[in-house]
Amino acid sequence: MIYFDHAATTPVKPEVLEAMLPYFSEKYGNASSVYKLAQENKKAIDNARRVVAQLLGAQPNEIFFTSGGTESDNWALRGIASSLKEKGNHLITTKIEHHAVLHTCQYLESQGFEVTYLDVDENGLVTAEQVAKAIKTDTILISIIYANNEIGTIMPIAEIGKVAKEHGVIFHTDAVQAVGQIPIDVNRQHIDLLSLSGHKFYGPKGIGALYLRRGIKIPSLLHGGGQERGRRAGTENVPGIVGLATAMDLAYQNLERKNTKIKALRDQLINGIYKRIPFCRLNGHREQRLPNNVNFSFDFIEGESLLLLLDFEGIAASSGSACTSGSLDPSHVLLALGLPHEQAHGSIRFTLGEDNTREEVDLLLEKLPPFVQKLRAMSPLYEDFLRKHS
Amino acid sequence: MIYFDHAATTPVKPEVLEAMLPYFSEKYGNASSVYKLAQENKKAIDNARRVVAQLLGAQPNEIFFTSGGTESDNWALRGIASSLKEKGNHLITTKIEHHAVLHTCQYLESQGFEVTYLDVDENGLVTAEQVAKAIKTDTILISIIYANNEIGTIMPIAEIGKVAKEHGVIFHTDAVQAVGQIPIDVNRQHIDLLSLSGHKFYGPKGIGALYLRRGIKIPSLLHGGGQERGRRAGTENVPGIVGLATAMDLAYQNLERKNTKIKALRDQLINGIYKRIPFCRLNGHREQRLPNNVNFSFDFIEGESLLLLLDFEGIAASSGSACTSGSLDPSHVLLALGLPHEQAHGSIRFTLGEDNTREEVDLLLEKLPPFVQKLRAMSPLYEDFLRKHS
Amino acid sequence: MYSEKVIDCFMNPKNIGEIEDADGVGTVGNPRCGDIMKIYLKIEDNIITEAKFKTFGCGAAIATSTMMTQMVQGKSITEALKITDQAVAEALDGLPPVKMHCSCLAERALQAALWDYAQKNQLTIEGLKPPESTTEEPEEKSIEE
Amino acid sequence: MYSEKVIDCFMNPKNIGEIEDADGVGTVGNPRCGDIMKIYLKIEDNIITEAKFKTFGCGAAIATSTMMTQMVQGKSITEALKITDQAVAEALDGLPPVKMHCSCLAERALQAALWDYAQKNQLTIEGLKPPESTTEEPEEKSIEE
Ligand SMILES: Cc1ncc(COP(=O)(O)O)c(C=O)c1O
Ligand SMILES: Cc1ncc(COP(=O)(O)O)c(C=O)c1O
Repeated sequence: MIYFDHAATTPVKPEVLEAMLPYFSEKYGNASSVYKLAQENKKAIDNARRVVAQLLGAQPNEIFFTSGGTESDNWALRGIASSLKEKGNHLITTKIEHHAVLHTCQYLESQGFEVTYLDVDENGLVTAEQVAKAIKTDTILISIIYANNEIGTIMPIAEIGKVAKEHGVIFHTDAVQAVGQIPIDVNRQHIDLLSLSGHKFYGPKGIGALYLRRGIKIPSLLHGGGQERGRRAGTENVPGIVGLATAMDLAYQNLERKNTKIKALRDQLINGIYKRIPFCRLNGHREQRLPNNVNFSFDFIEGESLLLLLDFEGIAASSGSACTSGSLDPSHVLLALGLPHEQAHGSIRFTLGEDNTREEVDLLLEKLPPFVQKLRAMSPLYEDFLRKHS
Repeated sequence: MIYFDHAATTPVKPEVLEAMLPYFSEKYGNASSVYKLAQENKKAIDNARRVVAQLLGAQPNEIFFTSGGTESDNWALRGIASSLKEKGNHLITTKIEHHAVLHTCQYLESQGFEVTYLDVDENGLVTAEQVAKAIKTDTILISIIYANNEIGTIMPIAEIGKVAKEHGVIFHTDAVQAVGQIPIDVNRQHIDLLSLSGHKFYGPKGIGALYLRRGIKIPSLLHGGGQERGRRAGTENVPGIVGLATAMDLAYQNLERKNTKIKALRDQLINGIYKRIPFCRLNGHREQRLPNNVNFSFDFIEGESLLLLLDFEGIAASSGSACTSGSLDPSHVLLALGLPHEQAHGSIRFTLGEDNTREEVDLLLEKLPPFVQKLRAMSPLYEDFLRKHS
Repeated sequence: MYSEKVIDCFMNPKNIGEIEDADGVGTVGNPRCGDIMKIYLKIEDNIITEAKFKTFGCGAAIATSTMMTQMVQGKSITEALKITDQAVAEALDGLPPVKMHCSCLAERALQAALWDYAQKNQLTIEGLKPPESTTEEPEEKSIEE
Repeated sequence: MYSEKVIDCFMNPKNIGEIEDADGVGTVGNPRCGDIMKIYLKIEDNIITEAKFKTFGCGAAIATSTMMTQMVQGKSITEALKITDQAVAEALDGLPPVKMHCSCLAERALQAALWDYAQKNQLTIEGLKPPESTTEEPEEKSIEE
């Protein structure tokens, strides 16, 4: 199989699995207990926290482990909303957030909060000026996705962070797609809260973290035992925590070298598609984009049917965000770029990984044109188009 | 090491780990995607859901996977509170719930709900009559722990369920300690919601489930992607889900045989302690008790110091609930039984597992008396006692 | 997620194309919900002698188009009208819940083509209602089962 | 969670016991918070010649009792009063944050014993305040760091 869906999830690296293994059946103690078996696990967690913190330029006591990016996003937004509701009830975000942020914002709206959803330009960018303009006296939180999961566009996070800081507004970023691919420094970028998820960078599923700047207080989302210094209850998922930290550490090793390779493949794919297939469009910013992301709209055809054809050749890709495949809605991200519905439905995302090769990209470039042609041949939209232009 | 802390957590069984392993690095696809790799994972999840459902006497579409017992408890209570707040604002629970329920109740109180915390008798039991008496016209939820994590007392769940049903009140039970040790049937016991956690029955940490009776609607606790049929967002933790189901399946195989063996060890330990150590008391109900739970208060000494002495002999146990070790508060469960503070502080929990042996219990029974004696010799409370009675 | 029958009908679709001198043509769906289905019919003596389609849509939409056009061929108009979305879905060994709307689409496309035929020939076909606007709003997204 | 020094002082506690004819005895803590510390002192010519303890409490409480009684032995009252809870904790190579109250307990137990000595001998010791009620309420539980 050729896997081009690394933004949906990644395989756990052998080194990561190896680091996790002892914590299932040998060092299994409950990290909150007194005895040695448990204390070893506590040390493993402390160590993992240090690694994660260091890679973000944060302090260990600013890192809280969660069950994934979704929980981190929910906790960050609801936590700030709840703790600052006396101060104001206005939040700022964008139209191209992941559903974990978007649906949480909608939930907060149902609870009486007001949310500004910033427009993005045709490449998916918001500017720091847009953010600045949207800030009101009762704005309590700015939440901007670091790098978009569908189109790979990277937001000007440091500039937005600066604006947030100047206005004294707390700044959260959903960095689930960015962590492990882009160097991040929460202080230099003025980030107050940051969400990340292990399985996006060759770590395990079901584990994530929230960075929470020292001094910012948010109530727990999960109440219970005193784990994570009383902030996030639940018996610690030690193998998950160890796996996340090991994977994150590996991800940032030789990052530049790996990214140079992945970017070359990405550009090979982008240029190859443009060369071979008419009536298509790269979605997302051409330069300000994740090293591994390629997202194309192919006119006149629908994305899922193209996915299926590729799947039968053993090529895995995605149409928009994995979670929304199988729903009827076209991607809210592509619509926000200004794409008409049929183009939004006709988009495919290829996200590369460290193990993808030139040959795999070559194969994809060979398969793709006839598949697109096959689907266009049965499309009434293509028929209309040809009729009009003949 | 001799491990007598199975109520805190259990090692992952080799068969369970083996079942999980393929889902880390081989079948790693995001279960929400279209292609084959992902669809295999979807099947694995469906299958796991069927197993869990069947073991509870439920339907697969009544099972939702979560990140653990804590999340299940939080979701159940806040979900029902939120969806029925128009109907009423009164909840009924007990004084000996796990903190995941207790602190969620306190949170709900801060949101304007009223909570009745039922007293328990000296063995930790509430009766169905007590529950019936506490029901008011605006009662929307009864949440009663199935089996207590500290003292092992098993509540009359079927009778309470019947009362709840007769009064048309929804009934949740925190069955985190019961699942895998006691046969459960949600229909025969009239349970509407039930929380369970994988790592308590030789499954992995960081995975749990909520049983939610068909027809009962609760809002999501975690908003985001459409996973778990739109009820619980977040990329599915496939290895965790597979591990939980495999472990639960194994736990219920030969349950009676395993319980006969564990009960024999339990009774050997209880009788042995009574025989060898004066001034002590078994906490929890003598018969209505988990097969693996032994909880003793030793007068005049403090629990943690006894734990440490045992730890140095390689024996792992717990004083009260693992999460609260290291805090200053004596166990709220033991206080609710009517124990004075010093006895609550002086209690130790031994929870047996499938692999514990007679020899291990013998060893514990040999080590325990001199340790208790050593600590009593340095206790001012024992000094006072001896002075008074000499 | 798809049955083998669906996959087969998608991978090897039948009856793709236009009929130049079709007796009835019907188009339903719209780009918004990601499915557009256009059905062409040849009708002789009340019998559907040929059916072809063009479809913009997901795998299920293409599979149901194939199945529907196969099912109606050789049937009388009255028989063809009895082919429900359920029947199409069953003939495909079932569709995933989120894809059931695709079989409705096929049923409606057929009815639209027959309506077109009736209009052109000034016939009244019993039980046939005029098609709803071809640019109807999509049904509400339903992830909850 | 505990340093090796703490573990050593706990596993091999020194100075356990009572002093029958103690010159000063102080008890602090209460069962509610799970720690009771009782310190006995022999004092000759302003010098603490002997210190013993009885403690009901966790590992840290027993270790700090050992450490405190060792530290004061041979010291003058003035010197002994300079031994802060911080000093005891440092001598133990640190205590976990949730256990820092144990070292406070040791400091307070010493002061209570010295106060008792002062009362019995109608002395005023500079800087020594009467002990707070021996059954004071526990500090608030602090899981948050
Ligand atoms: C940008 C972004 N945010 C949040 C999430 C949610 O993370 P998880 O599914 O691990 O909860 C994802 C991935 O699914 C994502 O891509
Ligand atoms: C009775 C009870 N409920 C809830 C929990 C919480 O489960 P978890 O720690 O897996 O979230 C536990 C165990 O910690 C428990 O014993």
